[in-house]
Amino acid sequence: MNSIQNIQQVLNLQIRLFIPRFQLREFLTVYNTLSERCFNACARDYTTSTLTKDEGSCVSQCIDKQMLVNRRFMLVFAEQAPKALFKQGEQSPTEAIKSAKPEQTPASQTTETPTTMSIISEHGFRIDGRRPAQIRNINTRLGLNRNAEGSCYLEHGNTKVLCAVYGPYEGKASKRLEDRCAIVCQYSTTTFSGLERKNRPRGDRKSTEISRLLEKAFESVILTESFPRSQIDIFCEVIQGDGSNLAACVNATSLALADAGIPMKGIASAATCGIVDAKPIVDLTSREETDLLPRVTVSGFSSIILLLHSKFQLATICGRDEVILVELQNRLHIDHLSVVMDAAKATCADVYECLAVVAQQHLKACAPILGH
Amino acid sequence: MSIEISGPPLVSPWMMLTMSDARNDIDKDKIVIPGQAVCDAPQQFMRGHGTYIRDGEIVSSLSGVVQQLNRLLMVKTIKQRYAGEVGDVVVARVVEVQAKRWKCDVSSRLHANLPLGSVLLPGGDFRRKDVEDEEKMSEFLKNGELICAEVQQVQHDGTLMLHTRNNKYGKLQQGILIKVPPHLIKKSKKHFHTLPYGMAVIIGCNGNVWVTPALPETTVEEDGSHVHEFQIVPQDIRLVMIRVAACVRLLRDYSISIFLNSLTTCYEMSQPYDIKELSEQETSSRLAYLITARLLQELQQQK
Amino acid sequence: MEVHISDDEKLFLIHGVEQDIRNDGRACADFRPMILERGVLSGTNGSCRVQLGQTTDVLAGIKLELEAYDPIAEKQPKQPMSFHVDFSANASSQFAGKGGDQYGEELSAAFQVAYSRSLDIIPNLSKTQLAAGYRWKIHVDISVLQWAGSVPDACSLAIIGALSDLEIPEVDVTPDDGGKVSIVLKRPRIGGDVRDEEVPVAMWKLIVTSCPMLLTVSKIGTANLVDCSPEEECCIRSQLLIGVAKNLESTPESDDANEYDITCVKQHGGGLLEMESIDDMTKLATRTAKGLYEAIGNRLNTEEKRKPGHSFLL
Amino acid sequence: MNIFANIPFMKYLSFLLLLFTFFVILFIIFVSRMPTIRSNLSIPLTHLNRIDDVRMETDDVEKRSATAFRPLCVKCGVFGAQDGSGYAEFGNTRVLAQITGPEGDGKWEEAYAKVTITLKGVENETKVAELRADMTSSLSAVIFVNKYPGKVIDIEVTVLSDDGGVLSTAITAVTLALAHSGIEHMGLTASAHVTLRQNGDYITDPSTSEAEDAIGGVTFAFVPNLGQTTCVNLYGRIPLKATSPLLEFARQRAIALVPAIHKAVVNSVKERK
Repeated sequence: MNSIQNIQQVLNLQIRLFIPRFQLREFLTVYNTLSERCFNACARDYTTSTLTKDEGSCVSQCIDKQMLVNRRFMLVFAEQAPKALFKQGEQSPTEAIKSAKPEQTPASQTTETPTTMSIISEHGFRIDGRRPAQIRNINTRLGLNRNAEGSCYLEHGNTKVLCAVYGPYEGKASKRLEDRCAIVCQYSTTTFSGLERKNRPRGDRKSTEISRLLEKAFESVILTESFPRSQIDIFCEVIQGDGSNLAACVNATSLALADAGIPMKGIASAATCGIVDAKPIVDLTSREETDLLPRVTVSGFSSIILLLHSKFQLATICGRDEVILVELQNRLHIDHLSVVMDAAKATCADVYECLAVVAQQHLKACAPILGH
Repeated sequence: MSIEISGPPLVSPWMMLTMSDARNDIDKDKIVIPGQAVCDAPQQFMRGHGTYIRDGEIVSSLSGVVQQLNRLLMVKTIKQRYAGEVGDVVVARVVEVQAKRWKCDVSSRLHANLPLGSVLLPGGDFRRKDVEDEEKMSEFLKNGELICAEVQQVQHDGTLMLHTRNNKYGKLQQGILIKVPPHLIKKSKKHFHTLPYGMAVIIGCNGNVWVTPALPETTVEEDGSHVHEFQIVPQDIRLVMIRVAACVRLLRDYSISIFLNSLTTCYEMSQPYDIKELSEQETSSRLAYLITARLLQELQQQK
Repeated sequence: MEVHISDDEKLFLIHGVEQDIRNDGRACADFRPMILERGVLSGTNGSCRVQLGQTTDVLAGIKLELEAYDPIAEKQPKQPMSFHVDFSANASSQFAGKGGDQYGEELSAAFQVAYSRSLDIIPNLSKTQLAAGYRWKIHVDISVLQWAGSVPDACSLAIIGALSDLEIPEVDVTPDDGGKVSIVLKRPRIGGDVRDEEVPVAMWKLIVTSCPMLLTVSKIGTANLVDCSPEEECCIRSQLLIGVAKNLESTPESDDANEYDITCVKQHGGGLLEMESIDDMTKLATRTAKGLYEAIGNRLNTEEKRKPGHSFLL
Repeated sequence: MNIFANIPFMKYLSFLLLLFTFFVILFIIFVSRMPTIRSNLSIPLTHLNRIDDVRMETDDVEKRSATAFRPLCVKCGVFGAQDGSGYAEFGNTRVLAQITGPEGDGKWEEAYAKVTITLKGVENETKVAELRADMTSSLSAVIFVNKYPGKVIDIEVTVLSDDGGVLSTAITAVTLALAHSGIEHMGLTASAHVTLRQNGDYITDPSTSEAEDAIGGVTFAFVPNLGQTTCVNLYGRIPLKATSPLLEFARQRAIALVPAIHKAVVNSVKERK
């Protein structure tokens, strides 16, 4: 029985070791971004080793500024959330307050209709404290759906997407293709995913269009000739949508396909990119998406499909510049196009790094113990 | 009948095992994901299965382990849907009765075919199959029934041709079927294991594990047809079968490969626990630890 | 949702169930291990995720809506909750497209009936009726992410979890000129220099200890079962969806009989039932509900507060 | 009222008159126990035979005894051409059921028949889903589905007017349609809708106005010759110990309906000859 006891200790040790690591990592990421930003902003005089007087004050100012930005963001969020509870037509409580007793908010930046200017503050930070070229952090878990061959849960900031891959299996005769594998895609969002409650999760024009986009994109990624007459089903469910839903779906699908062990040319990664007064900003949240700025989603692999939509989404394979899906929403000035494409492709490369690490770790984990 | 609802495990038990030392057997191999270059000097190697050429480089198209056979580079997938090989023993379910053949689901890319010609009819001998047999096909094997068969041939598009020309193959009677990802099934010569506790296990290569009571052979009538009496399985054999089934599920949850030795170790180690507890999270994680430790020890001793 | 198994397997399973041993070792009245997590979706007013036996995975999200209604037309006040169950295609490829809609509508209708009298079951639900023809509408949406049998039970636990997580803002409705009404969010008075905007809005919560629960009791052979796995669902003779609610007026030590009310019974899935088995099944449902109420009670109290960035489903 | 007045043999007539009055009195005694059968059909359905009864006007529940149904009219086989059709009317709730099938529709290949219900005349969407679910379950329990492999039996239920108890009226209409269609099934289903009041007394087959102050009710359908239930649809908030007496009372009421249904089926067979 003592073997069970010491295994017990090993187990608890592992757990005790693991939790602080989680918290440590969390704290470190916050600390690093803060110190990196303040150092760039304030450290100027390298002649002496100690901090000069004004550098010291600049650093403390910079930290306060950062804290203020975060608090301001919380405030705006608190103001936005109740507005989201009521239909556009309804008079939401906050508007009631505004109309009931109009009062001046002294030096606060948040005016009623956020102009594009307020997307990036003068210090180059966005509403949620990110730099224009910085992506939100990605958490993923692979292989959680037991019925599906491959499945992936991906959290890109607040956007949470669940994707399942079934197949290749012998599907209905109507969808069967003689020479290659038929890919069936369905993109659906839960009714509580957006800020407003939708009464139909799928089947509306927008989700059918996105399903078709995903189908076309992944037909060029998967080596379909190796499975004639069979069918692969790809189902994406957006559990909570906070911007760049299509990009998150492409990333989740490519991870799920890798988990399912389906032969592919590579892991497709996707990113959205918008443009604000000629400066590209990447990985847009729903708050930045609702404004009028053009957005591009690019998912890169081989053929470029340029569809004119406002959001520019681009997906590339392994970060190289083979583009498999481009979706542009709103009008975009022609010479901005190249700027936005490059920014999006660069971000795709970063996203690819994250996806590659996750896929490799998962494969190592699910290899059978004592398998060979 | 106490019910308790717990919160999510802080770290999924499956992840705990991967961080433990039981997994150091994997690290030395080179794991690749699709789109990753397989080797640095592409000239000296020949391109094998699971790779393709992209601007002069050999790149993997599968997520799996790189294997080198003197100059041939291959990528063997870790996790994939079952692709049959000749000689595999599979447990399949009849999906459709067609003219002169049965279509069976082997959870592979396409349904497998079991031609009427390669089946051992109740008559016992290989007599010519005539028209009358064709009408009685669904009487012999109807939709939804389980069979155990061997892969005779793999066609070009991946469909498997099965045969049951042996009395250990054929229709399966009472028992429990557990679906397991096929990559967890360890390659072994024997697939039929009769365990001493009065029951038998068939480990199909396509990931279907069939646990059945080792009942005395159903009495064979003089005309050779199996008498199909429904014997009620005695309670003690049933409990043993359910414990083995729970062990297979435990091995599947912790992706420990399934073969006779791992099954028997798991069965013995699960004795002190109630069958119901095997599916609960903390008992199963503790058990999984013990099993991997024991199996690794045995591996060291053999080396 | 059909899972095909052969007659011999069904026979083996039915004999086992009649000896009170199921294929996964449970007795007839046992549940598979359950996991419940609340507050998982920041975009909703209340959310909860329930996992039953590591395979059935259900996510409930609640959104509030301020609804104007005509008080004269509705003599009897309508209960504010509306239910919608949706089967995501992730659960199985049979739910793709319109596959899961019919079963989803059936379940939504069953929950609507089970909660039809919730105005007098849940003590402070009537507080959602604001003055002068305004009330809170509670949209309860459930998305089934993984399917492995006994979805109604998992959904009822998810609904109770989500309702307990629901925060409803305190609002007072003051009639304005011209028939319009101004709705003001109440904010607790805190002195000091804190501006009116920064004070968080006062929220109130529902008391969910007596919330109705919809349980599935299935009949296989002569045995009554709870929480059936897909294979068992192939062999059932018939199924009863029974809505059970705790009766708050009853004193705790009073015997089982009048401690529970039945809010809904539906025979589901074809098949015939004798009168006595309907009585046994309702009694089994109340016993299970008693266990579930206790289990979910201490789970909701002991649930630890997690830091906001915590991501679930990991 | 008597239409035999002009028969030539006068004395024979008086004897017949005596017999007839004796029969009417017997009938009235019998009917008081039997549910009151009356029909004032507003829709002109051809050759719909009506069973007249003297006490048909008493409509609201105070005068109507707690165990009496609303005036009902049941007809098996309404349209000649349709495979199977049935009509049931309880008070102002009128439901028409038509069956098409069993016919192969190419898509359905399972080894048993598929029973589909299409509902018309009900707007509330959740009500449609609920009715469809209960009826599909109660019908696929009764029809021998594996006798029609690969076939689809479609039952179209039209609710002409709804004054409470739609589900039990619909089940009666569909049973009659089933009897008329010749599809093999286990037996006629008798169904009743009963509500329970706060003070514990029951109302049989209440209209919506009568069921207002009820704390709950049950639609109970069962197959008399098997003694087993096909549909138990209980709603409202009923204490646990009050459920089984309620179900028992509903069963009695359903049994009381059986003769009326038998009579309708027998009449339809007589007509066809």
